[in-house]
Amino acid sequence: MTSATTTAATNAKAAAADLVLSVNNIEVIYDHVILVLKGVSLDVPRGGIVALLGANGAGKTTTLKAISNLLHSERGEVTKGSILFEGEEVQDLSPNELVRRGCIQVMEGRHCFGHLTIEENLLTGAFTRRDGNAAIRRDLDMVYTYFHRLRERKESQAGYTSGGEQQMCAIGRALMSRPKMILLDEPSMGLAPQIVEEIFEIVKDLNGKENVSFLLAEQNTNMALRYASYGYILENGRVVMDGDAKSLTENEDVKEFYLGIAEGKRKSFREGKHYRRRKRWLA
Amino acid sequence: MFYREAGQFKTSYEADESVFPIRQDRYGIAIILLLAIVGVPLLASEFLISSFFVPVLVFSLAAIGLNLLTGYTGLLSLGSGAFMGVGAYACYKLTTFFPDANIVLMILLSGFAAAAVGALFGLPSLRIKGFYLAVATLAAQFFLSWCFVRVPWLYNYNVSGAIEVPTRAMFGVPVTGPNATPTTRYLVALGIVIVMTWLASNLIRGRIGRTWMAVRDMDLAAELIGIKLYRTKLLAFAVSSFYCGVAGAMMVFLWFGSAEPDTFNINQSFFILFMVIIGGLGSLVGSFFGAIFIWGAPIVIKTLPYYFDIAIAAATVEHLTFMILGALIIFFLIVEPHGLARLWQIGKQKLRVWPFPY
Amino acid sequence: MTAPYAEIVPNAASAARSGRIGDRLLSVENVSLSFGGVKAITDVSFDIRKGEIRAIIGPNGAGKTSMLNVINGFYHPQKGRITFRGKTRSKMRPFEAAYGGIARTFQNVALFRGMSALDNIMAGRTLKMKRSFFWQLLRYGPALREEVEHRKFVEEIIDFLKIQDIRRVQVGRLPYGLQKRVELGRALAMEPDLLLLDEPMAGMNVEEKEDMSRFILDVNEHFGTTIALIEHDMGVVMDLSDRVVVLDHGIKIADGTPDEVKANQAVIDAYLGVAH
Amino acid sequence: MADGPHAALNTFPKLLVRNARQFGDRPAIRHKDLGIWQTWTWRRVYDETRAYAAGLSRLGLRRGDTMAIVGGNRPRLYMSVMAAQMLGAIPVPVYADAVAEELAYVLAHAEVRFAAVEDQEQVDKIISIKERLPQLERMFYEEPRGLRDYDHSRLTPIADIIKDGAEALKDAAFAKTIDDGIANGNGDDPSIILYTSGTTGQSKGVMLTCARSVQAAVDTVMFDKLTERDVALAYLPLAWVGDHYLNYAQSLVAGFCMACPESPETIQQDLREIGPTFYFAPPRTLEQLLTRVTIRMEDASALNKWLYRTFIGIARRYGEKLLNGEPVPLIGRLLYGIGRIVLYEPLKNTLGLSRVRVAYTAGEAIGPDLFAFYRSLGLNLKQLYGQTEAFLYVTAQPDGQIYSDTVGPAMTNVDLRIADDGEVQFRSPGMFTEYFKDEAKTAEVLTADGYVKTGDAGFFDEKTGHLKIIDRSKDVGKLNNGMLFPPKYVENKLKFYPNIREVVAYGDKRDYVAVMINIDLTAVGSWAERNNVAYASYQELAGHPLVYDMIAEHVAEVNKSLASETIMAGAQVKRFLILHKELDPDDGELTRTQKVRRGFIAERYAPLVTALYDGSTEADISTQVTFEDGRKGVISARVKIRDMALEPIRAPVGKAA
Repeated sequence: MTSATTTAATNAKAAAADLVLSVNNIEVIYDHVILVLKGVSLDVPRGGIVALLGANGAGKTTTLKAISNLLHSERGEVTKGSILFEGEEVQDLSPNELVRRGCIQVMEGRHCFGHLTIEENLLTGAFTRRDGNAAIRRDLDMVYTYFHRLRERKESQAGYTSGGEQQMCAIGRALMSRPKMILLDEPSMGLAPQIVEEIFEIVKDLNGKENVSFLLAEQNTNMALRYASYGYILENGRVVMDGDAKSLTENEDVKEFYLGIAEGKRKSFREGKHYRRRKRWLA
Repeated sequence: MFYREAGQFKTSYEADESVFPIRQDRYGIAIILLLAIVGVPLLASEFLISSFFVPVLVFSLAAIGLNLLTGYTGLLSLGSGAFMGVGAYACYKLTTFFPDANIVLMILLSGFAAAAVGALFGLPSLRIKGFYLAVATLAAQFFLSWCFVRVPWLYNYNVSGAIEVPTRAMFGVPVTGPNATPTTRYLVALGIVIVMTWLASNLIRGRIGRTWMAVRDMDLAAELIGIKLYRTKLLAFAVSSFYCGVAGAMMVFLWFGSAEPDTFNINQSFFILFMVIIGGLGSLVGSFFGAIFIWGAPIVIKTLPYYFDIAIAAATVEHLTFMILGALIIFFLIVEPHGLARLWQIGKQKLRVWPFPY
Repeated sequence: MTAPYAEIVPNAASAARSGRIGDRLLSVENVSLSFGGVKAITDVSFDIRKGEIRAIIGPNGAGKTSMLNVINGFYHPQKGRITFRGKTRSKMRPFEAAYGGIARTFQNVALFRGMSALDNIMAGRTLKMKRSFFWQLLRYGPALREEVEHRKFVEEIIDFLKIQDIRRVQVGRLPYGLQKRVELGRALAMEPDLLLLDEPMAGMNVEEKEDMSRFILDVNEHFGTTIALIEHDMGVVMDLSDRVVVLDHGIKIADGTPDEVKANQAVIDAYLGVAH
Repeated sequence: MADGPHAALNTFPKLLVRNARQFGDRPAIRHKDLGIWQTWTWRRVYDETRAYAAGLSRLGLRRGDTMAIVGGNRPRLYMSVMAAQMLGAIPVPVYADAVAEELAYVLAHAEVRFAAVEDQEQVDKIISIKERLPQLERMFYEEPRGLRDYDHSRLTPIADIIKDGAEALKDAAFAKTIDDGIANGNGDDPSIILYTSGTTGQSKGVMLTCARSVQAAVDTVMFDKLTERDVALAYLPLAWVGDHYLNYAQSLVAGFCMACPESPETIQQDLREIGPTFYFAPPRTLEQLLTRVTIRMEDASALNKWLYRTFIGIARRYGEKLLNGEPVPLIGRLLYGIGRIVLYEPLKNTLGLSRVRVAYTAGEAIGPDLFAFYRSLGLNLKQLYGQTEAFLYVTAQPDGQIYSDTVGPAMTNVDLRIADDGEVQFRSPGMFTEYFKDEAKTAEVLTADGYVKTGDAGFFDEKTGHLKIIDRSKDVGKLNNGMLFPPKYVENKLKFYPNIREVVAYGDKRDYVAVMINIDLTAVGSWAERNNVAYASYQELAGHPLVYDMIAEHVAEVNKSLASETIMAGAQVKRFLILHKELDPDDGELTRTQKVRRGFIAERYAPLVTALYDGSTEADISTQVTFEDGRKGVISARVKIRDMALEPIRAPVGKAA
């Protein structure tokens, strides 16, 4: 089978299932010699929330960066496979062009411009747009309706707002580019529980009302599986398990390794062992 | 491909922390040293030695000096030319005061003068960082350049304002001055460079190197693990200036034979900075690569027309050299922003995993 | 014949713990801190006892990190006093805190990015290394011996934190969670009396949090290191800490055992949202 | 039996005493720990084990007691084996990855009073089964991490025992009792009990005696000319006869150094660092190694790929001939010489095999291509045939007489014969004395004239006189039409494909042969990548129609090959399926040494076996899986079945005798 026909087949698959994003068998190598991802494939249906789970170093962030073409800054490159956004190959597009087409990444660690105000930060998100100030104003209002806190703090310098507000600002800024899909890297990191909940609620809201699809990389498996419809688990740069959120939540391995539940109840962090049970990825 | 590392294992931390833990690297460095010590004097022409090998040694040492400050400690300096000058003038004064003293000793001692001046001009680094510090070192550069012209004591009130290197011999062999052969001067310079490179590598691999790099990477955290910033930065300035000073003394005594005040102007500082950046910040071997490249490339470019019998005016060649060199620098920086040292490292890594890609 | 192997079971660890907690190691009295008129901490007092694990919790922006910064000398409070090991001071430099035995990790990881994990942790030994510049220059004899001796110590830490495989990796390349481990390693290399951890579990999944908890408990129990930690995972806070202080908008709203704090209505309103 | 220079040296402790004297400062054990290779010289090993034995004796370990050793390849665990033997006690090593159930059986059956274990994991496992081990008095552990808060009344760190023993040895009278114990060790006493994990039924404790074990090792050390300058990497399970023989016994006899890897995950890297000169790997490991090489080469640049293809081609043509000392044209030598520089040596170097002088493989049949690949690179890889009951070696290939389809002639001092029914039987210096507490089984296996029945069917090759193994004799069956069905033969043929990891073949008393296949995730995953087949999990990949197509091609090739062999033609595969999960020793589907338990699998996957023979095109299966901690889970899947066309039989049909 030639690769042309397979690509055609994948394209057809993407069209048939109405996938907004389809990643096929990508391999990523850093620095020409370090293999980070191997054979990673995943799909995001239009209007879906898909979670990417796994330990540190499993390759979640790399996957997101591969999709949004941000690997070059870290001396990485996609050496194999294809990435289709709305049915078109996008591996060779610049991150800008990708944003213009509607796919934007919110980086881990909430990279806001600290010396700009919240509102200025949000406006920087609209720089790829060509549809005039009125439209941008409208969207700014839309962002504020979802993120009430940001409206209250819109004149504050982002650097002096709390972690939660910065995360909201980062998502809000992404929204300003009118994306069809947002790649969200660790939205819950370092945030207080009730803020995490708030942010996930907003994500769900945006997903429902604005029809934005999400691919989110998350350590907080519990949260992620509560809001996502589908999940992929990465380990050592490979997808080892996937399934709809419900089946993952019920999976014994996921329970133990990612949700911290053993025999039906939460394990105490005091009782951790110095050895790990062998993982049997049997899905 | 040439690496056969199977069976090379370490049973002690001493061995694990040696400079060249891989046997093939040790062979490699031994071959390079042998070539440098025996091969070059035997095979290279006097012209090549005095126009290529000696300058490369001088610049390598200066580049190491700047690299210790900029590459390892993260303090940007535009004063390395001036610090070289301090070394040169100090050495000149020392030979005046102690005409009978060993010249190599004098060259090394002049480094201390440079170190003192360097530490003094490093004082602003306690308060300011980055570009602001670069500007402060620029001030040092201008001030010292001014001194080289305006303080006649420095050049023994010589009418021409230049310094002339006196003849000095070691074991009866003239080392400096007009009677010293290029080979002798080369071997002396080589000896100094080898020893000082070894010392620098010792420093950066130990506690001091780590405190420097800690300050470079995250000064807040460095302070938090008990590193005193002011001491660390001043030490870096002092050591860096020492290296530059010795390089400056070597430049005048083992290469030029005499020097005008403007030898050590701002251009010299930029020249060294180019070497460090092209060679690779934070890499000793990069300092050598940088010096070889920046000094060697123009020579190659200039001689190429002769080889191919192309008649071009000397001035044109000069201009072309500048243009090509500029283009090469930009090209290298685009291909590998981390300098030649990183290219070297990647190449080596490729050879180590050969025939595999990773 | 002796009875079968019945009695080998893990002890209830808490029983052993209560004995370990000793006198007051550090006390913060009426500390207030503001930046250009914006109040970060208002009149907060609490203490940390020797050998305990003390959690500081609260919403984002409550002043928790500022509190740690005050303790180790990054910030100088406008009002209030801090007493550490019986010595009261209002101003000190961070390196003095290091000399005094306080080590610290950061929420956003403050590692030396260009250095390997090994070198980062070795850097944590700086204070313990005595050989002079000239020995360092020669890297021979006493200097080499000292280097090797500390390398041994650092290798124990690497083994303890199970980061053998990333020993030689430049830390800037490591994923966040592993950077946190290396940073803990660097702090441990200082053999501190008081260890301040700012969100040690951020960006980790359950398994990694279990590991990190194990490390923190081991450090606390084996070496008797006193630990103050900021953490958002309530499970971790409830399981690990002996006492919890809760901050909100720079004001202390509760202080007590995990159970007390969990049941405190003010804490539920300001932070937990729902009772966990 | 104990003639020659080693007459007095008839126990391992005596050999250790000799080594401490003769090779005192040479390395005996190395262990990658804390970033470097920590080294124990023979003298240090002797001092520590002697102190350890003294400590154990003070804790009450006596001659004839059994002591379990549970864990990975750690120096202290090897020393535990030695320390027990110094006191005349019998060590019983157990697989570190054994689930609690298996552990309970062995420890109870061997009536161990003491157990030396590696770490918290093993301690927990034993605690979880403590009710079933009334004899167990004490546990010793190597790695203290996590065990601090455990009740230590019956739990002791090995380090403490050694310290206590060293202290006690200062008393000259006590030291003399220990030393006399070593000096008076009886060659006829049991040396060790190795539990075999048979492909059928419960495991049996194979008892080996001291003098016989030593003698067997002496023979092979001489056979391969191993000396104190050799180095081996001890990475195989401690409880397996191979490890005990190749590393423990041979290193004591030859005085060579055994290196213990840092952890099971770093074996490949540790192998490269240590660069062993004596190497053993089961075919499966070699296969995986080659798979990884192939996959990594697929990612290489065009130039490197070309070089690889070209020079591997040259190696295939000349490599083996050169190794065997056969005549090769000058151009061949020249090309091979270049190949050595650009490919073979770098490749062996990255695999850690550059320094290997003697390498063995055994345990299963090895694919001829695989075998040839390594040999063509210049690696002196040889086959041996053996079993626990023989203390490993029955046959081995001498240098210069290597054939991929035979396992060599009888080892020195081994009597080998083929019984009338085709069964291989032997009598060897190292053969076992009995199965521990199982006279019936012992009697079953030993013939009246003192030969051991191997249970394998084999014959001597006419040309070379070397032994050829066909299959487990009782497994060789017949199809309903009377044709021969040797399951392993069929399985091996399929397993030689890198994409196929495991095969279970059925056909005895059936109408045709059908197989269940496990794909190899690494190889098939890489294939999927190249062919742009997206998948997210093992199960998805295993069920992919394109994967089925690919496997079907392999099966068709095997059928073609079977059709050309007279007596095997009937064993062509008519139907196959790809299993949705990997066969796993924790579920009892494989033995700890990774051999398939065909009968057990047939029961477990009964619906699938039924479906293979009732013509259905797919079947539902739901199987219970056991997690390491004993928890059970269930996985279900719908598995598709593929029909294959049979090749016309080209040779006259052979009927089984």
